[in-house]
Amino acid sequence: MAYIATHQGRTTRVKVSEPRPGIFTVTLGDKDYEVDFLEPQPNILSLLIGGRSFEVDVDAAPTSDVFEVYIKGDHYEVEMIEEKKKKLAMKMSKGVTGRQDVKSPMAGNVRSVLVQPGDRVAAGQVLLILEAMKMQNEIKSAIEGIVASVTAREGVAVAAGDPLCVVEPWEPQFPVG
Amino acid sequence: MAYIATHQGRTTRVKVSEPRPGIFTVTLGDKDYEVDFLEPQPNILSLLIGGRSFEVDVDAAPTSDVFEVYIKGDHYEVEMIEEKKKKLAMKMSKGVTGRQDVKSPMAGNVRSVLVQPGDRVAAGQVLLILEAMKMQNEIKSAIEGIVASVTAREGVAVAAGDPLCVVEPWEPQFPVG
Amino acid sequence: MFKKILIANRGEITIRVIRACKELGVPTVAVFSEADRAALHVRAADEAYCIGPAPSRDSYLRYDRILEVAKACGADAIHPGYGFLSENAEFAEACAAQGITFIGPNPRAIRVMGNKTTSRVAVYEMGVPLVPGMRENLTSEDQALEWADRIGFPIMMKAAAGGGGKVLRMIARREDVAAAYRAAKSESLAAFGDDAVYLERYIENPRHIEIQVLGDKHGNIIYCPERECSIQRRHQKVIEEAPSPIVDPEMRRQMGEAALRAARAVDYDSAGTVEFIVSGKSREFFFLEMNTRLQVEHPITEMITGIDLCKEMIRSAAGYELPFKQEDIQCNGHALECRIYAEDPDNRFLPTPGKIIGLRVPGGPWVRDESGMYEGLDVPIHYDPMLSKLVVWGSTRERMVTRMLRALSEYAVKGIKTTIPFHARVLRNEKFLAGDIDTNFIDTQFRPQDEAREKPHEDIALVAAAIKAYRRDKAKALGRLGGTSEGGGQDASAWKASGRVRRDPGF
Amino acid sequence: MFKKILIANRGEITIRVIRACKELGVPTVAVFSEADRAALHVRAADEAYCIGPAPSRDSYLRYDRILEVAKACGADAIHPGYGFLSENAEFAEACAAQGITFIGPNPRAIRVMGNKTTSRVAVYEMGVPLVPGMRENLTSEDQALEWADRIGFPIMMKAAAGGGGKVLRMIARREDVAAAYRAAKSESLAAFGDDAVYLERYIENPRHIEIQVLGDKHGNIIYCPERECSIQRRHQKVIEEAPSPIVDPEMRRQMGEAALRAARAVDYDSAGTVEFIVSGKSREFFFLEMNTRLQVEHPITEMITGIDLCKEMIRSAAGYELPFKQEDIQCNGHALECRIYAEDPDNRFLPTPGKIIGLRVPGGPWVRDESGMYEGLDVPIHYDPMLSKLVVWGSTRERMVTRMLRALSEYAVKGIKTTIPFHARVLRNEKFLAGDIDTNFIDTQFRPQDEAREKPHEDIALVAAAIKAYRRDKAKALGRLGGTSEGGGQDASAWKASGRVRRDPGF
Repeated sequence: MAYIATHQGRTTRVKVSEPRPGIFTVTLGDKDYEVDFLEPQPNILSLLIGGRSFEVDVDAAPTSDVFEVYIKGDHYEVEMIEEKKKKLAMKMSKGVTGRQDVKSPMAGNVRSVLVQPGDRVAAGQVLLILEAMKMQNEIKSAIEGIVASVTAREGVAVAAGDPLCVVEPWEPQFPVG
Repeated sequence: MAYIATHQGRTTRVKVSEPRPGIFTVTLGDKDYEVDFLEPQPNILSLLIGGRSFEVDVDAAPTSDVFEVYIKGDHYEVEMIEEKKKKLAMKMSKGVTGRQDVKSPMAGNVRSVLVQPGDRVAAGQVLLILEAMKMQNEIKSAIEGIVASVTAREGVAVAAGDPLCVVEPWEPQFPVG
Repeated sequence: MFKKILIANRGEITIRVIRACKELGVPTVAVFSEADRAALHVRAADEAYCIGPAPSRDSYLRYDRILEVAKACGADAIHPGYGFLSENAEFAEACAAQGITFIGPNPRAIRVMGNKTTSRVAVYEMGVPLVPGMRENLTSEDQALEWADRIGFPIMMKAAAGGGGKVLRMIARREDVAAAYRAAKSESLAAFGDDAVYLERYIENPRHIEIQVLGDKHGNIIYCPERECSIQRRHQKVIEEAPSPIVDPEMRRQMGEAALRAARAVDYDSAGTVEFIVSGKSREFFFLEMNTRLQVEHPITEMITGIDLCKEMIRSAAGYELPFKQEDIQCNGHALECRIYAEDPDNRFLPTPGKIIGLRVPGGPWVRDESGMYEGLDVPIHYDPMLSKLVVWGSTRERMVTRMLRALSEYAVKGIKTTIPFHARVLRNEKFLAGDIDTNFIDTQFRPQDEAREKPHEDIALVAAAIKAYRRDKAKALGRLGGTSEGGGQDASAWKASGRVRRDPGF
Repeated sequence: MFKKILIANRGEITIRVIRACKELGVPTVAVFSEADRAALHVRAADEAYCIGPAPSRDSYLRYDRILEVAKACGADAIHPGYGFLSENAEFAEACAAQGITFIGPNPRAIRVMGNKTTSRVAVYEMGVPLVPGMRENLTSEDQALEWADRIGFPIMMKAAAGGGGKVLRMIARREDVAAAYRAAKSESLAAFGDDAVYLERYIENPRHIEIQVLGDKHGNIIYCPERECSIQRRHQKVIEEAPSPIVDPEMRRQMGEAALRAARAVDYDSAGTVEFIVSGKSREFFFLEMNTRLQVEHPITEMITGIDLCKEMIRSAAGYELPFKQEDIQCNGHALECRIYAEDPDNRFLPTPGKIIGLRVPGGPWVRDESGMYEGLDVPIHYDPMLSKLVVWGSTRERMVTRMLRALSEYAVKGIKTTIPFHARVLRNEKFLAGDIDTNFIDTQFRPQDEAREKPHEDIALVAAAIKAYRRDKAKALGRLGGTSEGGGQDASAWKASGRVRRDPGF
């Protein structure tokens, strides 16, 4: 099977086969790996690659293409999409807008909301402050733009992933308002 | 719901109800326990009973009535059968014979078989020797009787629970042979 | 000894105290907020009682409820741990009023040391050095020059307003004093609406070094070899070691004796810590404050002295005399502590509450894990993000460091990000290895946001993910899999909540 | 230092050596049998190679294959661990022939000490005491009397046949010698078809006490404070402590010097142990044998001396000099080791191979877990049943014991029975607490088969099982559950394989 792997923005074509049970051949770009594979505990993998031994943790939600990988303390977030699926997705993503849905990165309480719909914001400008684990965390805008809507309310708890506000990109060629 | 619990040969009538979510009332014989129950990890229970805190491990195969319980290092094997089921089972067990199916208590290799079908054996007599983890383990007869059949073969590996041989009880009132 | 001890705290320190009590044969009582029913300390104690809703002010700070529980269950002593009620003199007095022993120092010690002004006055009278500086504000350029000469260069010009004296500028030479005075006044006026400024010694390469003391109710008190706690983020300790790489036996003795004088100023009669700021350049040390409790980092002192501080603190509260004298205190080898926080070190140490879906803890020689974690724990958002402390001992500093690196490599926490990989990076830093650290170490050596930093095993990560994906897709194709029955499948969704923080555009 | 070390072993000792190598910065190579692909040591090493089928003789004892692997992967040293090839002089020589360093003593030391006769001769010449007795057989009653006087009472009359000298009778008084001689001869003839008998001193309350030595390749050698290993079942150690409750500093010095003389007899140049049998009554000690390897119980010596024996053994093999002298060796506090075996202590210590379906390991102060276990491990039937070693340190013997009890209470291994609860019972035994132990301790203090012994929390066990059953039955009634999807459901069937041993009638 062939996959397109994405890690830190770089994509790699990956081919996988299992010539013998427990022995996998994985090709990353033009590099081949023969892997003696075992999963002694769920989501804990023991890989032997040319004698080198790696203990690797790999977790993924059942319907997700994102794999959370740990090796020797470091964390890698790898997207692994079947090649044919990826091509389809690429085609569909042509018309995507630059609109930014700002979501809560963690569970917490909204301490203060610093912007209103219609506000123009700079990249890096603080949009709101979230309180979690006794700390105040500034949620900043990744882009220059206009606040389209604000969902967060001061004093209200949010879960990780909850929408906080939406920032539309600032496109100077079409003056706003 | 009502159960019949069996532990080390003693049976106790047990009633269980859940008056509020997470709060259970358990009656053992004539003693009542109100239990604040939580299962923070699968099969690891946190019980608060009148303020006393117990961390209890309880494992059971999904279709088994035998619960393997650990509390503070000690192991309890508790059979917990619904009362109505138990009554049925009692009725059916009336005609049970004293026949003893000797099963392998562990995985290992059969080192030597010391009896043949037809042999008369005393209680405590060694039937065969099993080798596991570099040790030789004598498998003894629990009863006085006659060896009815021998399944184990010397030099052959067995899994835990495999039948080794069968001993029929010796009933002197009906002379054999 | 006490009949029963209630621990008015949560998390790893509660586990630590419960362990000490178990070893002393004393039954323990835990209290918990509604958010902590599933916490490990509830399971570890002999008894456990709910004391209120999740926010600390409604539970762990409600000492009326805690005292009620103690009375009701027959506890005759309360250990406050650290944080929460541990430095609350009123609580200590309320315990005493109920006939319950507060496991900590006398209330006056808590009160005097809990206040910046009274503590400085108290220890100054005992001859403990304070950072040289003015106790009032400057009134003129001439006075600034006069004080600058008295304090000695380099000096800091600080604003009286703005809390704790915000540093306006460092002055290295006498000829710059006058100009700095004028500039600082107008800056302060602009920033705080108040132009009052004063002078204090500028501490070069400031290091945080502290002395553990231990007293009993019979007037005995000893000090232990120092701990160095200069590795900090947001002014909070992250890594501590004992002894300090820059303290020699003579300096140890001087600091220890200064700490004893500070402690004696308040008849100190329990475990406590005297914190000093030390110039990395001149190795002069100055009193910062005294913490009147057992501290997070107490284990490293335990490892080099062999003293069970937690147990001795309880014994001392129960009226026992210390079982050793100053001359018995050892300084044996080196110990290191790494605090494992639920924080993302590659993303400004932002908290990462969520569910721990996998956990493997290190073991083997001279490795000590002090943890409140378990697989399946949902780390609540309401409290401090510290999950555990990893402590190692080594016969030399080098062995201590290599051992910690080994232990960190065995520590796996899955489901939320932690500071584990960050610690390994600190321990490979050349300045750290040379002992050349100060309280600005993390800020100067590491980028606050460094999610795309090079990681050594990207290829293996891709290989592993590819095989995992392949096996899943094959299994799906064979119809062997439903939606959620794969091992770890359900739990992995916890990643949505925490692991994938950085995919969101708001950051 | 070595470029790469191969560890020719499995289980916890391999993990121990890998940890030491990691801390030394040396890459490691594991070897494994086909039964051990899933073992922890395979995951922990930097490289791992399969060397053959499950039986040891086809894998871990195949030193030709192990040497092939070492050559192929560029390992320049091999650590044999304990057991397997660790005391095989031929293997040590084969390593040398291939230019690979065997991490252990010189081959002559292995060979001389590996033989009962040559080792006794070698150490006797160095003045190390042996159990007083005859080296030949008795020829007459008169000779029996003469030897009895020379050896001193009480004496043992032993049969020359029957392997290792089977004890026929103990003789306390001179007037019983003649009659005993006649009776023993006829008994021996009846039992072994050979009437040869001889005399040896009877050791009252025999205790097993041993001395760790550590030598380098420069002629330096030191001894450490003793370990007491008298708690045994089937002549194998179960619990060890250091120092011994009956050894004082003078006896320690005498035993240590005797051990050094024994070691010097063979130019000992690595880590090794000289074992003595000690009379609990007279405290006389006599040489038993010398083990020319690192022993299972080495951690307790590490805890009281601060010496990393495993690391020093590797450094010494690499040609480094010992970094300390005899006068630097400490004896600091007390350490205890409990061996966690896959055995049922309530059923004659029968092995309990099977799958570990749940695992929680103890933590906190001065607790050290040396383990080869993980949740999900299928403990194979082919090898030694030791799963891990739990080690604690305490400043006093009492604190050591209470700490171990606390640690044992935190240790949970589910799916197979282990010796964990048994250790707790030993540690509460009054004779153990008094230090009044000998090698017969377990046999005299515990019933070999005691499955129905009283356990303190039967009511709670019933309550827990009842709620678990109720929730399962309710869930089934609501149709929420399939056959196997409940947490732990599938794994729990492992109980069939091991946990329910005693329900079978054959036992």
